[in-house]
Amino acid sequence: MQRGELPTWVDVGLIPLINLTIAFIVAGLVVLIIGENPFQAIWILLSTPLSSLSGWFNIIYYATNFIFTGLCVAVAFHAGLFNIGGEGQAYIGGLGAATPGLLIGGVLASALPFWVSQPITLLLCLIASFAIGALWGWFPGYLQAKRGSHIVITTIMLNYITSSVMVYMINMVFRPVGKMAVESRAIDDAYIMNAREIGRVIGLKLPASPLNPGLFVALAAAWGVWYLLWRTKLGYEIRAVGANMDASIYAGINPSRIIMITMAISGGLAGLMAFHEVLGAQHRLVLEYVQGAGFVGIAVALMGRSHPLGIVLAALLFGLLYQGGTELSFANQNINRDMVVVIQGLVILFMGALEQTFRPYLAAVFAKVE
Amino acid sequence: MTTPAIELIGIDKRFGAVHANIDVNLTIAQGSIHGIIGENGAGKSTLMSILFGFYHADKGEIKVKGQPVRIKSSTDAISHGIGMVHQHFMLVEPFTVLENVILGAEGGALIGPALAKARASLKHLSDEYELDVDPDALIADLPVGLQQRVEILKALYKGAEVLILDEPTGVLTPAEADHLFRILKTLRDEGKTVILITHKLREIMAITDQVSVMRRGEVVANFATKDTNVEQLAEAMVGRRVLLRVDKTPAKPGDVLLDVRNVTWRDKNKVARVDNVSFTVRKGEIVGIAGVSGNGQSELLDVITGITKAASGEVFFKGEDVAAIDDAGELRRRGMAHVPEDRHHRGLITSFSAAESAILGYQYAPDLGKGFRLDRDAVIKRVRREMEEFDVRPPDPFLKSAKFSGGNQQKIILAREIGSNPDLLVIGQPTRGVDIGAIEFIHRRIIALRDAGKAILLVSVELDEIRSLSDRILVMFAGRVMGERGPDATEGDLGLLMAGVSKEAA
Amino acid sequence: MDFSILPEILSSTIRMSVPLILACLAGLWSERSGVVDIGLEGKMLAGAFVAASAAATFHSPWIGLALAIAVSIAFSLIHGYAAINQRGNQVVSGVAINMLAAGLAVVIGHSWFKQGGRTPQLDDASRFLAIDFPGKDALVNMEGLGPYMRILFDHSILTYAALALVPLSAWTLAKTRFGLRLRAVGENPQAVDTAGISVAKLRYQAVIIAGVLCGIAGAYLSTALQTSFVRDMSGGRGFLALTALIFANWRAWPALWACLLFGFLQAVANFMQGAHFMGIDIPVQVFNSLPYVMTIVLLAGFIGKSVPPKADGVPYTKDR
Amino acid sequence: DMGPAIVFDIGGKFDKSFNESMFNGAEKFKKETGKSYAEFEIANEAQREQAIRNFADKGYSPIIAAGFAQAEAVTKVAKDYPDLKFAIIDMVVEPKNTESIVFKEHEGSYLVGVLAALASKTGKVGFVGGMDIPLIHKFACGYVQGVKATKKDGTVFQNMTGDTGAAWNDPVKGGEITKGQIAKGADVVYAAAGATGIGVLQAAADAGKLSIGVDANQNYLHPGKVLTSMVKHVDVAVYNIMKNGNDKFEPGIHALGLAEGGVDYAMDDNNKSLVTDDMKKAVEAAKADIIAGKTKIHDYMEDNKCPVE
Ligand SMILES: Nc1ncnc2c1ncn2[C@@H]1O[C@H](COP(=O)(O)OP(=O)(O)OP(=O)(O)O)[C@@H](O)[C@H]1O
Ligand SMILES: Nc1ncnc2c1ncn2[C@@H]1O[C@H](COP(=O)(O)OP(=O)(O)OP(=O)(O)O)[C@@H](O)[C@H]1O
Ligand SMILES: [Mg+2]
Ligand SMILES: [Mg+2]
Repeated sequence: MQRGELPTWVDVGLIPLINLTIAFIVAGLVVLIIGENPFQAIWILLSTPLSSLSGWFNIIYYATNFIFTGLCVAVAFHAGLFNIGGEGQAYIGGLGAATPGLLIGGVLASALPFWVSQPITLLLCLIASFAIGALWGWFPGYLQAKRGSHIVITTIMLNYITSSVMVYMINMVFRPVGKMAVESRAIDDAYIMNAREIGRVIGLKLPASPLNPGLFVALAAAWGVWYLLWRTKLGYEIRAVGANMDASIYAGINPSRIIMITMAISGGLAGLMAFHEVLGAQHRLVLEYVQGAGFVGIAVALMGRSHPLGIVLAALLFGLLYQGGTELSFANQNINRDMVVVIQGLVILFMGALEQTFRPYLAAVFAKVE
Repeated sequence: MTTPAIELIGIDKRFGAVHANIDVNLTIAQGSIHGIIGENGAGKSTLMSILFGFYHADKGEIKVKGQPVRIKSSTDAISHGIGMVHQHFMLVEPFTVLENVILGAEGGALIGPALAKARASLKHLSDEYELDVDPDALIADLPVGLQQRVEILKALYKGAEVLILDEPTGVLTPAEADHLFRILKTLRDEGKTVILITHKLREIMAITDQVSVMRRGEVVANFATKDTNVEQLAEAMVGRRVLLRVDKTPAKPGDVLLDVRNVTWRDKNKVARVDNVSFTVRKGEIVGIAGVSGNGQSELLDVITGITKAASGEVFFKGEDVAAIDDAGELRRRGMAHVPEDRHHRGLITSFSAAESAILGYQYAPDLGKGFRLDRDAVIKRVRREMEEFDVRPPDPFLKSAKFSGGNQQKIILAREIGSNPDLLVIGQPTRGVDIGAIEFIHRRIIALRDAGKAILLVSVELDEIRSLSDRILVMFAGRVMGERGPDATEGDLGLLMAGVSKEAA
Repeated sequence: MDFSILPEILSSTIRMSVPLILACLAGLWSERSGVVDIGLEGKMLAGAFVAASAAATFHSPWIGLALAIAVSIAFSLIHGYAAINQRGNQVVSGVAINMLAAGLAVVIGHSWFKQGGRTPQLDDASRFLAIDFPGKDALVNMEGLGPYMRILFDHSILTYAALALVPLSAWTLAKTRFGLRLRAVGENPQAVDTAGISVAKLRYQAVIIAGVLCGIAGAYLSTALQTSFVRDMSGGRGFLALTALIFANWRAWPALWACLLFGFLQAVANFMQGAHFMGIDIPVQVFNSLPYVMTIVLLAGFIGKSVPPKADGVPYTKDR
Repeated sequence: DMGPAIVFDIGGKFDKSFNESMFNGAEKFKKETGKSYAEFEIANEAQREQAIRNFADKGYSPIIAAGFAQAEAVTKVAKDYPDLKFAIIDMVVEPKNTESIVFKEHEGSYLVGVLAALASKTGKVGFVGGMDIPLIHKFACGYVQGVKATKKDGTVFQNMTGDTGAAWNDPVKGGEITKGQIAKGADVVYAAAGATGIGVLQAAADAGKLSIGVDANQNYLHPGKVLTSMVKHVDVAVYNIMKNGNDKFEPGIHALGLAEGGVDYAMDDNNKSLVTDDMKKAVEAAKADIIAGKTKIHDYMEDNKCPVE
C-alpha cells in the first residue's frame, strides 16, 4: 500500500495499457520468430474485422460470450474466489438452455400461437441455463465453504467431469436416433433470430453473423452485476468477504453463505453464455460449444479489472482478437489461428500474474515527478 | 572494560512511510542480560531483525566483539554467533524437533549425520540448561513453552554466543516464564550474552543487567537495571504522557444488561483461553477489563460479541442467553455495538472507501435502503454526518479507508458504533495508537454514552485508560478474572492482579 | 469383457501412467516448495512439441529430450519469476502458461512443418523404443507368461527413468539437506529464511526440477508413446497428475500408486469404448471422470483427508 | 466470383487420411488450373457453420464441406445463399443448390477385408474406428463381410476410439487400442479413424503386425508393414467439383462405389511384397463380382445393422 501509492488513473489505465502493450510486443516477437511480419500481422488482425459490418457483427457476437464468462470470473473475484470452472459451468448450462426448448417448447407451440409460446419458452430456457450453471457454481462453493476443499481444484475437476457428462448426455440423451453428428435436434421452439434474420423481418439487409439479441442479455447481466456489487447489501457483503474475511465476520456476515451465493451467481452467469450460444448461434446442443470462452473470461476479467464496464470493453477487445485471428489465418496461411490463444495466454500472464512488474518503476517515476 | 559483544551504530530503517528505526545506537556488554523495552511499534523487533540479518538497515554499522561486520543475511548473523528467538516462532510444524534444529546447519548433503550429531548435542544442551524436549516429537504436537525451548536449542546448536529473545514471555505461563528466566541466567553465567525484548517492566527488573528504552524508533534511554526503577522506566517508555483524567460524575448504575456466567472458551488445542469467567455490566456504568495483552481478553470479547461461540457457560444480554449465537449481526441488531481491538483486520476494510467502511456491520440498517438495495445517497449522508460529529479528517467519504491515519480510522469506527445508538458498547483498545487530542475526545464520548444510560464494557491494556474511565475494574490473567476493584484502586494493586497475584486467593 | 487382454491392459496402464508419474512428481517438487503449479499441462505439451520437432529435425530422440527439458524449464522460470519474484497469482500464471504452450506449439509447429501444427512422423531411429536388453526376447515370448513379462520388460528407457524417479524423489526429500530445506520452505518459508537459507533460490530449484520432469513427460508422449506431436496431445494429463498429487497427499510413493490407478482407469477406458462389462453398458465417460470424482470426494473429506503444504501457493514476503 | 472454398473437419488437412486426401484434390486443382481456393480447418464442433457462412458471405462458390458432421451447417447456409453452390462429402443434404457425394465404403472395406483374411496367420484381424457413428460401422461391416467371406471362422475385433470429434485425432488412444487387439491375437488391423489411424498403423508396425490404411493411400507410412489402404477418392471428388465450378455444378446425390472408381484398395511398391499373386487374384475376383453385381455387400447404414459380427 504505502509502497508506491499511484494515482488511480495510473492504476486502472496506464498499468493495464503497459501490460497489454507488452503482451502484444511479445506476440509480435512470436510472429517474427515464425518468419512473418508482425506489423502486417497486427494490421490484418485489427483492421480487417473492423473494416466491414460483418466483421463488427462477429466481434460483438464473440464479445457477448466473453461478457458472460468475464462477469462469471469477476463476480467470484470480488468475493476473493478464483473460479476457473467457467468453462464447465457454461458447458453444463447448455442442458438448461436446450431442455426447455426441446421438451416443453413443442407442447407450448402446439397450444399457443408462436409469438406467445416462443417468448415463454425462451424465458424458461434463460432461467434454466442460469439455474443449471448456478448449481454447477454453487457446488464447488459449497465444497469450499463447508468442506474446505479449494475452489480452484474442484472447479478444474468439475470442468473435466462436465465434458464427460456432456458427451454422455448429448450422445445418449439428446442425439436423435440415426443422426451421425453428435448434437441434438434443432431447437426450433426456442429460436433466437440473429441480426440478419431480424433485419430481414424489418426489411433491412444485414450481413450474416451469429450476432443475436443475446447481446442484450449480456449487457443486462453486466449492468446487473454492477448493480448487485455496488448498490445492494448482498453485493456489499460479497465485496467485504473478498476484501477481508475477518472484518466480514465481525460485521455479522456469514462467509460460507456468501461464498456459496457468489459461486452460484458466478456459475449462473457462465450458464447464460450457453443460452446465448446454444439458442442464438448454434440452434441446437452441440459438443464443445464453449470453445474456451470460460478461460477467455479469466483474461477478460483481469483486463477489465473485474468491473462490468471494463469487462464489456475487454470482451470487445477479445472479440476483435478472435475475429481478427480468423481473418489472419485466412490471409496468411503461415500464421495459424492459434495465434489468438498465444495472445490470450500472454494477456493473462502480463495482466494477471505479472501485473505488478512495472509498478515499482512507475512508482519511482511518479515519486520523482512529485 | 571488556569489548562489548555487540555495538549498533547509527542504525536507520524505513518501511515506506514508517520510520521504524531512527539513528539507533546501542551497546550490549559481553556476558550480560540486556533488556529492551518499548511500546508496541517502537521498533524493537525491527532493530533486532536487522542485527539478525533478516532486514537490512538503510544506514548504520554493526560491530561484533569490536569488529565491524556486514550482516547481509541470517547466515552471516549465525556465523557471527548471533541467534534469535522470534516473536512469532520460526518452526516448521510437521517437522520433528531434530529436523528443526538442524535446518540450515546440516553440515553435509545428507541429513543423517547431522541428525545424529544434533541428537547428541541436544542431550548435552538439555542437561546443561534444563532444556528438556523430546528430540523426535513433532513441533505441531508441542505446547508453546516447549516450542520456545526448541527455538532456543536451535540457536544454541548453531553456536549462538549472543541470544536475542523477542517477547519470549508473551505466550508463556508464569511457571514457564520463570523456567525460561532460569535458563537465561544459566546462559549468562556460562558467558553468553542475552538480549531480551519485552514490554513487561517486572521482567526487566527481575533478570536484566542493563536496559535500553525505545520510543518511536529511537533509543531514548539506557540504564543499569540496579540503578533504575519501574517508574523511571515507564516514563521513559511512554514519554511525557500526561496522566489522563477525564472529568466524570459517579456512575448511576441501573439494571443488569449483560450477565456473563461461567463462560469458558477453548482454542483449537483445547486449551481454555477464557476460563470460567463471570461478571455483569449494568446500564449507565463502564466496566473495564484490565490485563496484560494475551490473557484472554480478546477471546472474551469475541464470545460476547458473537464472533465465536462459548464452549460452556451463559451470556445473558437483556435477559436472553446469547452464548450460542455466533452471528455478530444478530447481536448488533439486538443493540450490542462492538469496537474491535484490531482496527486494520476487523474494524474496517482498508480497500473500501470510508463511506463503505463506515457502515460495516450496519449494511442491513433500515435507513440505508429498502429490501436488498443499498441506498448510496443515504449512506453518504449518514457518513458525512458522522464524520462531522466525530471530527474525522479529512471528512471525505470517498477516500479509501487505508488512507486515513490510525486515529482517524478509529474515529470512523467509533462514530459508526456509537452512532448506532447501542444499549451496550463493547470496546477494545479504544485509543491504541491514537494521538492525545483524539484520546481525550474518544474518552469524552464514551463517558457521554454512559451518562446517557448505556452499558459499556471496556478492554484496554492501558492501565491509565482503564482507571480513568471505568466505574468497576476487572483484571484478567491467564483466562480468569483475578478480581474486581473500584476506580480508585491503586496501580500497585492492579499490577499485582495483572501479574497473577491475587490477595483473595492468597 | 475379455480377460485375455488383462496383461495388455496392465502394460497399457504402465504406458498411460508414465507421463502422469513424471508430471505428478513435477507437481510434487514444485508444491512441496510452496509453488502451486497449474501449468504442468502446458509444460508437458511444450516438451512434447519440442521433443518431436527436434527429434524429427536432428534424428535423435536424445536431442529431442534435451531440448524438451530446456524449453520446459524456460516455462518453469517464467512461472517462477511470476510466483517468486513478482508474487503474482500462481494459479493465473499457470493458466497463462497452459494457454501459451498450447498456442505456441501449434503456431510454431504449423509454420515449421506446414502440417497444421502436427510434426512429421518419426522413424525408429528418432524415437525412444522399448529397450532391447539381452534375453528379453526369450522372456517376453515365453509360453503363457510372456504377455505378463511384457508388462514390465517391454518399455523404453523413459519408463524406467520415470519409475526410478519415484524412489529417488522420495529419498531426496526425506534424506538429503536439499530435501529437508525444500520441505521446510513449503511449510514455513520464514523459518527457512531465518535459518539463513534463501527462500527464492530453493523455490527456483524446485520449479526447475518440475520443468525437467515435465520436459521428460512431454518427450515421452511424443517420442516414446507416439511418433509425432499433435495438438493438445497432453490431453489433460497435467491436471490428472495434479489430481493424483492431491490424492497422494503430496508424497512420492503414494503418488506412484495414484498415478498407476489413474493410468489403469485410462487404459480400461481405452479398451472399453463401446464394450460391455458383464452384460452392462458402462459409459466410457465413467472411467474418464472417475479420477476427478474420486478427488472431489476425497477433498471434501468424505474419505480420508488431504492436506497441502501449508505455504503452498502463498507468495513469500518479508514485508507485512 | 471468388472461386471455390473448402472447409476441413476436425483432424485437420494433414491427417494423412480423409481430410488430407481432400486437400490433395484441392491442391491438384490449384496446380492444374492455376486458380486458387480458400480453406479453413475446424478446431471444434461449434465452428462449422461460422466457417461455411464466412465463405458464403465472401461469395466463394462452390463451397465444399468435408465430412458428415457439417451437414446441418451446409443445409442451413445453403438455404440462406440460394445463388451459391455447396457440396458435402460423406453425407446427403437436401437443398437444391447442393451436391452430396457419398461413397460405398462397404465395398472398398469388403475388399480390404478379403486381403486381411488372406494375410492373417492367426485368423484374427482387428478394426479400429474413429468416432462411434453409423458411417464407421459401415466401414466395419463391409470389412467383416469381406473377412468372413474369405475365412468363415475368422474373428474380427472391433473398437471405436470415442464419441466425439476428438476421436478422429487421438493417435495415442488409437495405438493403445491396437496394442490391445494385437494382444488378443490380431495380426492385421484396419484403421478407419482419420488421424487416429496414424497411431494404429504405428502400433501395428512396432509390433511387427500388418495394418490397413484408410481414405488416402497410406501404404507409404510404414513401407512393407501396411498391407493396403482402402482408398476413397475424395481427392478426385473434390478435384471434380472444383474443376466443374459453378457452371458445370451437378446438384444431387452421387454415390461412388467400386464401379464408379470412388473406392478401391491400394497397391504400390510399398506393399508389393505383402500381397501375393494369389491374394491379388482373389481380391480382383471379388472386385469384379461386386462391380458385376454378383456379390451384394450389405450397407450398414440402410438398416443400422450388420448381418455378420
Ligand atoms: N515488514 C514491515 N513492513 C512494514 N512496516 C513494518 C514492518 N515491520 C515493522 N514495521 C513497522 O515498523 C514499526 C516498528 O515495528 P516493530 O515490529 O519493530 O515494533 P516493536 O517495537 O517490535 O513492536 P511490538 O512490541 O508490537 O512487537 C511499526 O510501525 C511497524 O508497523
Ligand atoms: N498506508 C497508507 N497509505 C496511504 N496513506 C497513508 C498510509 N498510512 C498513512 N497514510 C497517510 O499518512 C498520514 C500519516 O499517517 P500516520 O498513521 O502516520 O498518522 P499519525 O501521525 O500516526 O496519526 P494518528 O495519530 O491519527 O494515528 C495520514 O494522514 C494518512 O493519510
Ligand atoms: Mg515486536
Ligand atoms: Mg498513528
